[in-house]
Amino acid sequence: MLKQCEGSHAVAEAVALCRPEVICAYPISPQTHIVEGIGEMVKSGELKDCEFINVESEFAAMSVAIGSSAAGARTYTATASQGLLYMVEAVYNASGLGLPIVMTVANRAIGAPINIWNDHSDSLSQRDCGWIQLFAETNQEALDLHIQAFKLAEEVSLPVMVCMDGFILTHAYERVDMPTQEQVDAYLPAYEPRQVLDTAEPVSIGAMVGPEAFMEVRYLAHARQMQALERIPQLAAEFKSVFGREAGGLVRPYRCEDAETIVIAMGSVLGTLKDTVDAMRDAGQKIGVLGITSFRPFPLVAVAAALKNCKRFVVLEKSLAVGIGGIVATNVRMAVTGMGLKGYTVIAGLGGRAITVKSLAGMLEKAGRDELDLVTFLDLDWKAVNKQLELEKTKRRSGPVAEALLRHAGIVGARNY
Amino acid sequence: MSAQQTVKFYQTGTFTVGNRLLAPEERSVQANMQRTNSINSGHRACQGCGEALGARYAIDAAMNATKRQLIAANATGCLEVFSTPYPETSWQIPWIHSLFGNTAAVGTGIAAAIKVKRQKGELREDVRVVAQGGDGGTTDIGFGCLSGMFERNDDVLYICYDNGGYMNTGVQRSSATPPAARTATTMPVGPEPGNPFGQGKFVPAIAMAHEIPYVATATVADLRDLEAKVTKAMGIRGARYIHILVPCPLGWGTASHDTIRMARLAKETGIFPVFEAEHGEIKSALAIRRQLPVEDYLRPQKRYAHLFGKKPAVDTIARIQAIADKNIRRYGLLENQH
Amino acid sequence: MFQIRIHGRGGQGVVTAAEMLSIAAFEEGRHAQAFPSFGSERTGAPVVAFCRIADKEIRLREPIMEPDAIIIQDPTLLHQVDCFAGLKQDGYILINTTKSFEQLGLGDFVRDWHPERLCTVSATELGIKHVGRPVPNVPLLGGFAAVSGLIKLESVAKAIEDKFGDKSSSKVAQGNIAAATEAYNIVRKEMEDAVHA
Amino acid sequence: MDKPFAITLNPGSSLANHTGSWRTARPVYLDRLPPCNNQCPAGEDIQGWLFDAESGGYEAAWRHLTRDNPFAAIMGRVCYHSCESACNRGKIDEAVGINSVERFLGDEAIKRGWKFAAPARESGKKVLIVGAGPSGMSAAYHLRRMGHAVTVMDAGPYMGGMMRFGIPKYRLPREVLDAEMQRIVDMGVTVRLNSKVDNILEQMKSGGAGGSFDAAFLAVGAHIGKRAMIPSGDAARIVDAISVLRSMEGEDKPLLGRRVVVYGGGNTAVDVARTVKRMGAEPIIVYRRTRDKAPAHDFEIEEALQEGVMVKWLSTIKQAGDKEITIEKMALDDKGFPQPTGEFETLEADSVVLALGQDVDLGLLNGVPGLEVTKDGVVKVGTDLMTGHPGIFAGGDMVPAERNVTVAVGHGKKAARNIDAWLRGETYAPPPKHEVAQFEKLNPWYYADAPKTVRPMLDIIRRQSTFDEVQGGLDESNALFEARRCLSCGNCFECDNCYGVCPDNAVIKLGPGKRFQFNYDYCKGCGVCVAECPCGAIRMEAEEI
Repeated sequence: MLKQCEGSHAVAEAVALCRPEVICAYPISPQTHIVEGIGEMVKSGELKDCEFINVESEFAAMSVAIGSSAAGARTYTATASQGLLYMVEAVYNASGLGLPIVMTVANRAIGAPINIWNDHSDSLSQRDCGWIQLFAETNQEALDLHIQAFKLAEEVSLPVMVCMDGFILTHAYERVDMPTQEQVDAYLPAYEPRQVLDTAEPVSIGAMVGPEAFMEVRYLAHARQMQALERIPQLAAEFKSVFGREAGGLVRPYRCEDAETIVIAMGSVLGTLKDTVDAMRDAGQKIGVLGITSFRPFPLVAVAAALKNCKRFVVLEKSLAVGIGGIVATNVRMAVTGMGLKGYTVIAGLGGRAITVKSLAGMLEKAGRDELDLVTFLDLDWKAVNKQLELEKTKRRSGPVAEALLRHAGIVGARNY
Repeated sequence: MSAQQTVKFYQTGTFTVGNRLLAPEERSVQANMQRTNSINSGHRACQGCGEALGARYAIDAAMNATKRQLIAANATGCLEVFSTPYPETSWQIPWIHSLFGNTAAVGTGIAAAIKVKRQKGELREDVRVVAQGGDGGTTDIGFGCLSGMFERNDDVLYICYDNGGYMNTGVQRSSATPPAARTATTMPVGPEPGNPFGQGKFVPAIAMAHEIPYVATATVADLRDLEAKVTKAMGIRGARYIHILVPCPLGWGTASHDTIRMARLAKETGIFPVFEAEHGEIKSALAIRRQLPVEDYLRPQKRYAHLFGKKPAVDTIARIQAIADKNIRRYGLLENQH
Repeated sequence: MFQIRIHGRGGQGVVTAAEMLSIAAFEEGRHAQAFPSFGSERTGAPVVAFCRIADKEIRLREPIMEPDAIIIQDPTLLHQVDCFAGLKQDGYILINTTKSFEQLGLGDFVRDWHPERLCTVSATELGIKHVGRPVPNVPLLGGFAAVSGLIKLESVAKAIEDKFGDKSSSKVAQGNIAAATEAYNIVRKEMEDAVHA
Repeated sequence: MDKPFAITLNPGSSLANHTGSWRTARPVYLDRLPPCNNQCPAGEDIQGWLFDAESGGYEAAWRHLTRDNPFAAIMGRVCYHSCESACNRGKIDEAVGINSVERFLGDEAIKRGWKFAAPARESGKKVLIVGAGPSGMSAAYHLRRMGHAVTVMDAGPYMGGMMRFGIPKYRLPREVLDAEMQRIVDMGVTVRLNSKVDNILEQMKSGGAGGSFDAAFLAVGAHIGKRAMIPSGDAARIVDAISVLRSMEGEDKPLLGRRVVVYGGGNTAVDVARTVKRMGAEPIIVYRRTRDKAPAHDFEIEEALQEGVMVKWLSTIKQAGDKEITIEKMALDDKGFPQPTGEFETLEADSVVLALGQDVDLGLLNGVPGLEVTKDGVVKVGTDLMTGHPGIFAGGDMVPAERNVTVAVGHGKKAARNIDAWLRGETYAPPPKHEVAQFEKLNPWYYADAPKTVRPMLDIIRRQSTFDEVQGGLDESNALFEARRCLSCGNCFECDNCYGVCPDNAVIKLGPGKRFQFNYDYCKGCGVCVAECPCGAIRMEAEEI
């Protein structure tokens, strides 16, 4: 059924359709509307046979999720930013134990300086934690990916993060096609755990593993992600057969066939990019977009295949590997090893900085002329940065950077709209 | 009246593990030939480990009380390390180890799962949950999750095996380390040797402040009392907390055969008050049977050896005695003596 | 694609207004995208929300920098924020005020614009009158339906029911619909007056 | 369950890890000798029968007790229970009232009519026992149980010997004595009373129905009162204590007058004084040393004093006259010996009873080859209680030993075991004694606080005027309580402590009555079981290198 609603609400409803049994919630912007929505459904009785637990921290949220998942319950939680970092130890534990928890990450920057707006620093900081990470381009896809995520997680016995851009998607009202319970039930079977805490068949879960077997355990985690790499496209295909629309998969090329320049990105910025590319195509430029839906496992082969005919690629990413540049870019470069392509890393949209068509077009045109720096910071206020660097050179106690920049930019508190 | 039943048997009363003259239903769980041995032989605990003993006492009792419908979550620490090194586990019950600081929350999750499964009719048995950890995993790193589990009144019995320090990592100080005790991070040097006075926390009292249905303390020296408390706790719904003193021969510097004796001395000196509370109110205390000065408790422990050098630290011992005296007053440990 | 930017203060239902606008457009079978300025602003602070309406899927996620229409829920903002930044020439402006554009000091700014696209309505009063609370957002939507002609008043009513129908009694929804309707009529009148002036 | 590799493990799989290899010392179960058993002259397994009694198995307890001593009811009255002095419980609160429980069991046996079984098999050997006192009847009992044909001959008219003629009724009611004697007769022991044996060798030859006796046990006791040279007038009435006590059993009660001086400080002196008190006289004990030096048991002196018996300590009789005696005050020297002071005093006295000890009538041994007599006038015996003459054994008061009923009963058992072996041409080798379970080996924490039960005492008026039994017995609940006060020193009583306290579950419980076993596959040798064994029945032993 088509409806116009907030992204968070769409996700909440989709999660409810997946018949979750335990949901742990700790509030953090911009994830709050999702768990609020589910909480209300549980409390009103709309979502039956589900425990909704208001925990005291994200660490507890993931820990409760570990307990309930190990006890055989389909378990869901959501977080973002600092919250994800606060639960990191448990995040690694959940994947190490192979517990198929599904978690929404409403992507948001990480402080300091504290910043509640969107970028991908949070989930990308967890790229090696063993979780599967799927990125949604639209609210429709966010909704659909959650349904796929439960199925994928439970099949391969690994936890899945569904990443959606904080505010940009979570707080955006747009049209979604909400599936029926029958459709979801047809697609998603009941959870049958690989291991479970059962008094009839007691096991010890979470043994201490020494050097004699630890490598093997880690390899098996990797092998399971490799299995997921195979399953993700299949699950997307199965999804299409039940729901009648495209969602998920590993990568999504757009106008890449004859493209000389391909810009690669994840999440909601793909929409803006597509508009930009359409305009540039209209102006005669051979340019395409490659969206990466599955960041973990990383689809090396699919990315390489999509880029095989281009001349250059630009990775536009909302994260910064401080000291080297891009995170996604590094992964993409591994995919195209030996293909002789020119590659550019563009860091954009950090901490909610708007990514505009105008800036994108300018940057891509430069890229098309191979005039782009290898690592580019889109719309960076060089004046402010240089001034601060100058100040630091001359003055030992130069004061807090963020505040200095704000002062310099003449921005105090509110934004200038 | 304590949780412990007074058994009229004059040879050994209620003090021994078993008692061939008691009716079978009045005997301790540990006396039973069919006890579950929830944590079985072959574990790698030190000789005379109080925690291994306390864990079997408590979990066997909980197994008995729940008709073997029990799942345990276990914090990182000695108990976890010595019981489940790959490829062997000593646990005979469904058991999970997640992290050091999240055990109470894992327990909450299991309890939530069970509740839903029972609602849905997928689970017939009334499966109950125990979460357990050492003092480090409970009073320090796991304290946030513990407090959360308490305030939500989740249906979990949390058991803390308190040996007064981080023994697993080589005897460092925890917030349960007693004053003056030597640990690797509170060495007996400087003007105030050992762990400083005026620090630390007594989590049973904090648990009581959450007004949870049941809080109790126990030691491995009073098996029947311990079993009675675990049994009582398993008969109650909601958050429950039992704090068990488990001497550590390694960390305390005591002989391996003195484990139970040390626990007994802790109780008989008043250093460790044994009591139970319901909804934030103290309901009973296990009376001191033969009161002893704290010195009797301190002297056999190498962690207090600096108090008994050439020139005994009389003042420090007196300060520790004052702590015991305060416990005795606060919990009425000399009232209702037999 | 038609882009609307709504200015107001925290607590005035700015974000809700954008969302309802998108619902109204959705009700007419169009694609719509509403989103807030993603701030952590508290009650009273200046707030912005956006709405795009189009006949095909909206992929663009950038903030609306060149709106086709501006709704100003609180005229006191005019002195604090550049509310009209990027507004297209001959764009639509709807202000919650009892004053005229001239009285607000905007006479020069809109001197050559289509006068029927420049409307004011005392939405706060309408809110008090029909809903009992000084919330201007819904009456302004009614006014916007009138001034823009982009959406029908009935669609606004449907959006109102969608937002308020479930939660509170339909009395709230009915009050809001009445307020929106009155604002719609006031603006229609204003537009006619402007054209005939 | 398709379990994930390594992180998820099968339950209890740690059994593959044999932690017993960590051990440098191992716990071992053992039985130590309880101090009570060690102390008992009759060799009773006191802890053993208390164990049975603790569970209310009184008949089992009585049968356990009578394996060593057939006279539970008698012992429960007249034994001086030195076991209780040795009892470790005395170091906690008060000794277990072993004697009172023994009496309860003995009385219970009489009340319920419990009998001894006749031997399953007859040995075909014949043993003559001379003397139907405690030693002789004890030997008769044991020998009979071993299947031998036993004939007891006694010069007196009743069975019991000194138990009848030396112990007043108020301490040992005669129906109790008779019952326990008769029970032995009922086993098939022939008792010939009023049959003095004048010559043992002849008597053995003459045999009886089945030919000569194969062995003999002499237990004639010591019945001849020692005399002291006291200057006295013709009219002075001086008798010996044994005669007085013996005459109490006959029709003719002794005529001693109102003021009776009893000379001596032993139990017999006290018995006589308390006896004559009950006959209405005014006894006064004269003893040359102090109360604490007196050989009589202090509790008997105390009871006598309570009953109104007078005592002159540190006094000797210098002269006895018709109606009065002269005594001299004594003083103890540095070594504790009494020395005359030259101070004299006159006491009114209708008679003087000498209670200075007894001698043995050794007439029946005249002409027995190899037999030797000590300078004290008793028969020399080996550790096997055999006299210098093969096949003739002796015990009780007539051999060098402490003279009391319990010792005599013990001799009877010991003699029986040796005679039995001798009859088979063997030497009896007693099993090696276990080490004594000292108090230090126990962990007394585990014993509940339970003070000793006080036995009821007869009221003082009746004690002064009747021969009713002074000390009452325990009722069942009291007896059970008292039995359960036993610490079971050195002997596992299945308290399950070791089973419970082992941090490694390395103790196997074998089930009721079967005790426990260590599982050395897992025992790490921490020693907690040893430290927490209440009764000291486990010991650590170093592992062999």
